[in-house]
Amino acid sequence: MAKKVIRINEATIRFAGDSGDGMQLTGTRFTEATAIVGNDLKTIPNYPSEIRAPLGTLAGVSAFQLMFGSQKVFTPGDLPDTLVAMNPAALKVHLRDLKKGGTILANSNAFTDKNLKMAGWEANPLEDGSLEGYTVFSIEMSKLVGKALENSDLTSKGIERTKNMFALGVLFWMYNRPIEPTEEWLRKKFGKNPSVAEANITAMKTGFNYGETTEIFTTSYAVEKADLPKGKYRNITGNVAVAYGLVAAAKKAGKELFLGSYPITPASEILHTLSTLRNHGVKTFQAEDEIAGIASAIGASYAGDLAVTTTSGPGMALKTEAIGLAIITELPLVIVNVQRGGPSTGMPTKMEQSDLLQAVVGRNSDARIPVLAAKDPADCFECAFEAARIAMKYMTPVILLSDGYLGQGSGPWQIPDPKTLPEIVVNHPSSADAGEDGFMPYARDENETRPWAIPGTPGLEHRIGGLEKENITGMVSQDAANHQLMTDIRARKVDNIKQDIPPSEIHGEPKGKLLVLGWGSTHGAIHVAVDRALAKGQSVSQMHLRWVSPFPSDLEEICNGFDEILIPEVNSGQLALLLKGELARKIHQLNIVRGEPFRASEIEDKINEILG
Amino acid sequence: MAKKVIRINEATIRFAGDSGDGMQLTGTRFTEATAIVGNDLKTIPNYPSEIRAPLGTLAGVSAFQLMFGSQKVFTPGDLPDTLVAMNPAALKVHLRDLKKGGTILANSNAFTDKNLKMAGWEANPLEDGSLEGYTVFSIEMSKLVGKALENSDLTSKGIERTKNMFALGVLFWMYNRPIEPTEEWLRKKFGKNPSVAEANITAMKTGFNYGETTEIFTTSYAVEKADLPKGKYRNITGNVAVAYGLVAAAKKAGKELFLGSYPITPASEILHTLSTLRNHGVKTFQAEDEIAGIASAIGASYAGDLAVTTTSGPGMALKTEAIGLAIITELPLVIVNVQRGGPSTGMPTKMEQSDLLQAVVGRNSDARIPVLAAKDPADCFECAFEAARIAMKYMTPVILLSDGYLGQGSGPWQIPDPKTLPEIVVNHPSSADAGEDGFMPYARDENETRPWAIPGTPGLEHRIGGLEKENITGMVSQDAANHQLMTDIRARKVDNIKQDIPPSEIHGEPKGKLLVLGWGSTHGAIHVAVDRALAKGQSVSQMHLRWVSPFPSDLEEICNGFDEILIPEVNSGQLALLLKGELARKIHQLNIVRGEPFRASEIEDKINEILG
Amino acid sequence: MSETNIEIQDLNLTRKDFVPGNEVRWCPGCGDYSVLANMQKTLPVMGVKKENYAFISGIGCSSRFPYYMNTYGFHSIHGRAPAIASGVKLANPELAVWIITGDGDGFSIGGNHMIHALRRNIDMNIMLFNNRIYGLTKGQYSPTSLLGAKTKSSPFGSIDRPFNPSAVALGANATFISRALDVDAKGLQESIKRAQRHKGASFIEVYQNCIIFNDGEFSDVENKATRPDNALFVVHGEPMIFGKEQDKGIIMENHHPKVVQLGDKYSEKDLLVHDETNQIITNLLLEMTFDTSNPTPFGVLRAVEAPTYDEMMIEQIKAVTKIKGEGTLEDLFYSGDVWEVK
Amino acid sequence: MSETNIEIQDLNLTRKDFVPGNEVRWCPGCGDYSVLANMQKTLPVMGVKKENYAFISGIGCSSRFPYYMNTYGFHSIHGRAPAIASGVKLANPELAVWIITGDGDGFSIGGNHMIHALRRNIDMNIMLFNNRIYGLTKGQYSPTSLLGAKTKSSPFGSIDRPFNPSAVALGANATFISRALDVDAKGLQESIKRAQRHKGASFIEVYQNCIIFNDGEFSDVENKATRPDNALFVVHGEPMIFGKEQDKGIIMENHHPKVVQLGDKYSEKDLLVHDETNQIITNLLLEMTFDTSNPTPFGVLRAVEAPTYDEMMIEQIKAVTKIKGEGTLEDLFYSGDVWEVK
Ligand SMILES: Cc1ncc(C[n+]2csc(CCOP(=O)(O)OP(=O)(O)O)c2C)c(N)n1
Ligand SMILES: Cc1ncc(C[n+]2csc(CCOP(=O)(O)OP(=O)(O)O)c2C)c(N)n1
Ligand code: SF4
Ligand code: SF4
Ligand SMILES: [Mg+2]
Ligand SMILES: [Mg+2]
Repeated sequence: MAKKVIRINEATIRFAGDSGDGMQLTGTRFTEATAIVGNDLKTIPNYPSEIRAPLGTLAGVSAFQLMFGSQKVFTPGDLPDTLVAMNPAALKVHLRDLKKGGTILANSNAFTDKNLKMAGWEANPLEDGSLEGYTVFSIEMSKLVGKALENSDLTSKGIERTKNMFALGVLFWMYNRPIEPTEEWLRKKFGKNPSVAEANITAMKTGFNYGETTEIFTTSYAVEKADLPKGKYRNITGNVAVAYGLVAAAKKAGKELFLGSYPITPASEILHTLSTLRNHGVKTFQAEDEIAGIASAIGASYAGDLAVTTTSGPGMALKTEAIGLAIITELPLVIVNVQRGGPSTGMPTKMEQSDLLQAVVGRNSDARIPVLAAKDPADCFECAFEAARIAMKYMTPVILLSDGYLGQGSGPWQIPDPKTLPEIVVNHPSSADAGEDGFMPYARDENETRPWAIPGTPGLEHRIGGLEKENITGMVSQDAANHQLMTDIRARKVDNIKQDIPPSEIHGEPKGKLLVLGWGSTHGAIHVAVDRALAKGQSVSQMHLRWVSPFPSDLEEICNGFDEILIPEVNSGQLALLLKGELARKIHQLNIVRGEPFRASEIEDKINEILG
Repeated sequence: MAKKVIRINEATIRFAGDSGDGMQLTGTRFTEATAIVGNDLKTIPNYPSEIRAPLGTLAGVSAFQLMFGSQKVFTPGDLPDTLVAMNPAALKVHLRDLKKGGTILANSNAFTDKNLKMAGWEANPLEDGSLEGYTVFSIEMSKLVGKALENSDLTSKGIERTKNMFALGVLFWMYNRPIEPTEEWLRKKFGKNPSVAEANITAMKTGFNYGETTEIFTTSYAVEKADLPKGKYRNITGNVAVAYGLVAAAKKAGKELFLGSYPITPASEILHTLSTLRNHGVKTFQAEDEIAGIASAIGASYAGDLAVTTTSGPGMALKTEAIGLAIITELPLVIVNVQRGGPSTGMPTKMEQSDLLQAVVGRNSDARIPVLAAKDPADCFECAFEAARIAMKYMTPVILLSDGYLGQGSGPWQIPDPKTLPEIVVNHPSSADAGEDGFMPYARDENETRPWAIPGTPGLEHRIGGLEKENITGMVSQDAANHQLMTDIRARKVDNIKQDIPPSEIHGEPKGKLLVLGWGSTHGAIHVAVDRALAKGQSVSQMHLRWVSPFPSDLEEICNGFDEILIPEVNSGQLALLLKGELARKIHQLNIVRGEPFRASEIEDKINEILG
Repeated sequence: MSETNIEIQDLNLTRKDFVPGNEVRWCPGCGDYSVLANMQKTLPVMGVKKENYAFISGIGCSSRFPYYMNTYGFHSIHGRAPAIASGVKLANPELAVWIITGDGDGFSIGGNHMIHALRRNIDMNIMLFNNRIYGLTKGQYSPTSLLGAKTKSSPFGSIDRPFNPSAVALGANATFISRALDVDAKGLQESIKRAQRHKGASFIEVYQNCIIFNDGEFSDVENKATRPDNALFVVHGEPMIFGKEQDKGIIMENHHPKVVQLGDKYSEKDLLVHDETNQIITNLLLEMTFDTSNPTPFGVLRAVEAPTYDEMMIEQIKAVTKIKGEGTLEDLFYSGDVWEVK
Repeated sequence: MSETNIEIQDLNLTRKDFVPGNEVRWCPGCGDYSVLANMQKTLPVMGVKKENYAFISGIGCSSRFPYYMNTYGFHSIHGRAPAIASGVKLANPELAVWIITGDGDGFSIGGNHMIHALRRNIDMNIMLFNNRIYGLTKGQYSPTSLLGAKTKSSPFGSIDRPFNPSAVALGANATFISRALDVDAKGLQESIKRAQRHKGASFIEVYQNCIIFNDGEFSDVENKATRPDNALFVVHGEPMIFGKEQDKGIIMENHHPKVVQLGDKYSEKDLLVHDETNQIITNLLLEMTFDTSNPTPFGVLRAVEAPTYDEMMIEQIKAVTKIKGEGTLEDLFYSGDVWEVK
């Protein structure tokens, strides 16, 4: 029987199962295969708690979602078209998100009485009609892999564990993805354990063939490759992209990279990634806490490395005092905050954009600092590179805001040519630069930047510190006029960065009725919503800030070109507060604080509300 | 010869000398005598560094200023009328502030070649005419006390040390203050050392008689007592007032007071004061750092004490993370920040108002907290009391902002009648309050406040913590809708406090051209400036915020009544940022960051500039 | 100092009273389960009312412990439990305060609060779950991970020399130090009882297996077969004997511990006798911890008496009140120079 | 381990090279002056170039030290100097890094960084000015103040049991611990030299008199007349003898230190011989610190060799690079699954 192939533009798939079911891995493999096909895509993992909860419980459900398409894809999708549910708990937790009429692939073997009860189902939803309105494929996955692997030397537990590969195989068939890359990958991963590799491959193929052969499936879907710019691509998470951006900046500046960090969800992968790069001369220092993380980085910066510290909300809070030290000593430093839900420990594995005000103004005294935010996983690379460049150019700490959604989510990254990445020119004074009266550690260049003199350089011996310093000489000073001067210089240094910010890009017309202004990871959802509005003929444009401190110099003018401004944020209105202050005008806000990103439709609705 | 007595309305005096010269003590004694006479007054100490610098150096100069008058006195005065200079360094440092035509009292014996050189005088200013335009009294104080105490059993060094009392005696004469209270005080202070007491008294009397007798003084000044409200008064510094306010609140709430703190300038005196109050049941816990300071206070609050933590900027920064914990656990806690100059260690002994944004929005996540600020030393008492009351009423941490100027400066405090201080009613649930399903730690009353169940109460066993909690039950919850709900409730709880804020008082007309809006310790300088403007017939009014988060509900309406708004702040515009956001209108700003308070004249000038 | 067999049953509490309704959420097979069970078993017989227990923890897998105890509990922020608990105890000295922490929580970010709580000798019990890994954040090395440990953040092996937590406790002048093993119910219960009865800050180090990220870290002593030869269980006043056949012992030679075979050359009376109150003995035991030529010591390594901070606070309040009288607001307000405006 | 007499003069540095132009601003009579002078005297002969010294401090009177050394210096924030210095050393392993701290800076707020720096054995030198008081903030008790100390924040006497800083260092597994006295130039210089030469983290505790807020705290050993009877200066390999007449010594009795009179009953060979490498000996010396029946030990209390963190970092970089080759951006970028859009 020849099966129907329907061409679609995009699809959103969610894999859900028990924490032990390997859903993150399954999702990642599907993602790689999809990337290789040439679709654009975005992914997002979703796991509820850091500890592995008991098997089969709602708390133990782990999920992975991706959206892929033949056009540019800006988000991992709002509601999935297809849900893979490896057990009753997974179905319970995720069913509410499934699109109306969506497809469910369930491992019916897992729908035992015990599991059903644990998940809070009164009866078996696969059987009692409660899934009416969905297309349900109830498949005995455990049994099928058991049969297919009858003769393998794996234990029955080992065999059972391959069922995720079965599901993956079905999905590969359903969405016409190649299985070879995963085959290869499995062989590599289980190099030492070929029978495990082969078992998994068999399971996957069994799933694929199951789709191809059995009659329950009548249709598969094709998604043409996207019209992405020419070049080499790989899939990348925001956290890995940050790590790469920093390494790239270090190399382009001829510096060694030093990371002082303390593990914290969802930022730890930056530390993990960088700790594998010893052969790139990367020094990772897992400090005793976040304070020591940033303090060691400040020390490394003083001693001449490109220094970085990475963290999330509670850790950022702990770094507050030391950030002040970096500001007053005017040392280059990149501070990465992969934001998560709060306050306090809050929702560690959930995303939020709510550390903006903390970044911009959240410390004692007038202590301005440049702050930029990445808009998608690949953009994390560019932002990290830019943060490092600005830090060294202006001798200042810089805060880079990412979030759990960007950090752990992924998307294709067009691999830049290392040679065409901009060089970062760093000038260190030499012994010859000590004048007659000695070296002046707070002398100023045209950007009011002070020199970066490296300990070990003869003749430039000098002292810095957290007490207010006299301009130029760097002597301790408690003089009133000098304090005003230094406060003003520190503020101006941040404003000077405006000269490095390119003109803002507007998606849509440069003037009109409504400007949707965002920052950070809302970019995708806003983009989709604005696209839909434009398609409906509404006068809506999108502007997305990379720099939130300082604001780009064209911001005010652009805003003046619109009757209304809407700021959607995954917080209670933090950019809005800053912007109302800056523009002294009313601004519409759309705020959610649910530990998850916007759905494009929510922004669309708000646009409609404003435009009436 | 009968000397002239001139009646004046107010006078500003500055005592300056070496750190070893006892200027703080001299100033304090003059203040007490002045208070007893019934003048209103304000004082401010000024010492440049925490370590005792070498004798006779500029860095070693210590000063104390007070203004007193027959009308209400709002600041310690801008420029002094009279400067006491105990050595050349003191003259060097403080001469530039002396009013034109002001009076100098100098200890000429200290103007030796060595001291002059150390202070950077080319020649002796007392002799070379460089003090022309001032009234200079060059007195051989050391010699005169030496003579007067020829027969005492003090060492010559001991005798020399009484010269500050001589100076004080002269000032007492000059400003017609009684010497008896100081006589009594000295006898008490040196109870174990009567010869020291008597020597100091002799020195003081010698000074007084010197003024009375010698011909160099022709005029003394009388300042009538001020028309203060009836009642008992004492002089009080802001730091002591905070301590007293907290003790009062604890007693009125029937609670023990727990302070978890770590010493830091200029907040340490609150710890010092409270640590003397063991017989008031006050428990002071000097923690290992600021984090442990607040953490121990959070623990004490959980266990049922009225808990407090006190600090200044860098310490406040360190408390950031734990403040988030207090917010999410909804525990009562008073956090006092006696602000100082920054960033970082900055200018530890200087004042600034620059921690406002940190207090209001400076932490990870959407974590609102009530913030209030004291306007003068005596107001610190009321604000501390109010902070504690609100904390317990709404089950929330509260930040009280003071600053180095308030904390260490002083003014008369009308002693309240303990009986008429409002009772603070605290309800703790009892065993009977556990419902059928057990105790609900996040149940809500009409203010959305949760119950304060004290460990040790049978039947109310429950767990709290930094992870997001389900409303009502308090179970750990990572649910999206619950997180939104809890975020909203936490924000509303802060807004609910508006109902406790009385209608704002306006100094001047309730509508007009210009509203000068301030907060914190700028109150006095703004008041004087507005008074002067009103005297000139300008349409200017003053509104001063006690609560900066939430803003009082009448704020917007009041602002709407004025054409222009001016916000003077000793920072780079922090209230202005919040207010522009709130009001979405343009605001005039006047900002200084010099580590010192405004001069009223600076605000006056700005008013003139705006009103044209 | 050793009445651990006297159990106080009169409060009629049972294990059940300490088990709350909610589900326990550690990984199946985690060593934490056993510790929890033994805590729930032991507390009912300590003569302390249920409502007087307060469990304070930081952040980490182990720090979720309070959620699983049906007592008062506070799951606070990372590393700060000892400081929070200090406030709890001082505000309400009636409470039996337990601090639950991990090697990361208690010795990485929280190391300072830990040593200060021990130094001050506030009457609290600190239980450290040492699994030599950061469990909750998915497997980075901790300050107790051994050199060379390959973890998520040390893919080429850790270069961080580890702490010996009990040695840090001794350096901080702790008055009670004990070490137990997650799989050893008897030892755990003994430690819990002794700690709860000790007046002052008690420190219990529990070797705990993290089955997910550091499985087998303590296999030499966890494994029933190899345990007798690798673990030394010390008892106050008794010679240091161990071995499957109870045929080995510890002597001090050149101021170092040394394992000897009992028999011809050495007899029981040559062996070191454990003395909980002797700092040198405790130090010697601690020196054996990382030294594979010696067994790992377990049991109460140190127990000495010293005044507690909380008692001294109460005494000082009493003493000052006795001299000055109970302070009233009038006293306070009028303590300076007062004048009257009429 | 004891070549402290070999001075390397060939860099032609003198004390003057280390004295900057600005004024020293401690209180007249403060013990800090002497330590500064001895540092300035000793560094020129250590064979380290002036530009390779970096002094990192926290906040406190003592922490102003870097301003008075004409070297690279960083007066940072309260308590964080060890962490900052760790970054300095790792970024630039050529540097001779000195950390200057006080009992408040290093053992109150900074206690955690202190013990972690010692544990990691990063090759740095830590000098603790122990004056048992917070000097800079005008006289509150510190974690080393004795019980009963009356200070601004303990007007009725401190109830905080003190740390013995050197004991904390031992608990943290420090490889070098030494104690010196501000007024003892010889001992200071010896400690400075030994620390500078020690590979790994060196800890020097200096007893320092704060003339303003805690004058006379160490008078028993500061006073030249009483010092010989109250101080024990230990030397590796030598018996522990002290006393004005060199007539007293230390033995170990029942695993406790004990003072004995040399003469009839005891002779020199009965005395304990100091062994820098023996943990029990170090522990015994530390036990004597607060015990007034024993003299206070000074000198190098412990010195053992262990791999340093900084060296291991360099070695790991080398080793991984050897296996994987020097990483290029191409390697890095193309390390995942790559596809091409043509
Ligand atoms: C301020 C802060 N930093 C970092 C974290 C992330 N974090 C949570 S638990 C943990 C380590 C836990 O290790 P351990 O204490 O050994 O507990 P275990 O999970 O092994 O029981 C870390 C780094 C956090 N929650 N807060
Ligand atoms: C974060 C922070 N907390 C508190 C302070 C205030 N402070 C400065 S130095 C100091 C204690 C200094 O004591 P110590 O380290 O013993 O130095 P000493 O002055 O005695 O040499 C304190 C509490 C500060 N500067 N920063
Ligand atoms: S991660 Fe390890 S320590 Fe944490 S619950 Fe699982 S097994 Fe236990
Ligand atoms: S206060 Fe004490 S420690 Fe500080 S400089 Fe003065 S004498 Fe030295
Ligand atoms: Mg652990
Ligand atoms: Mg000190």
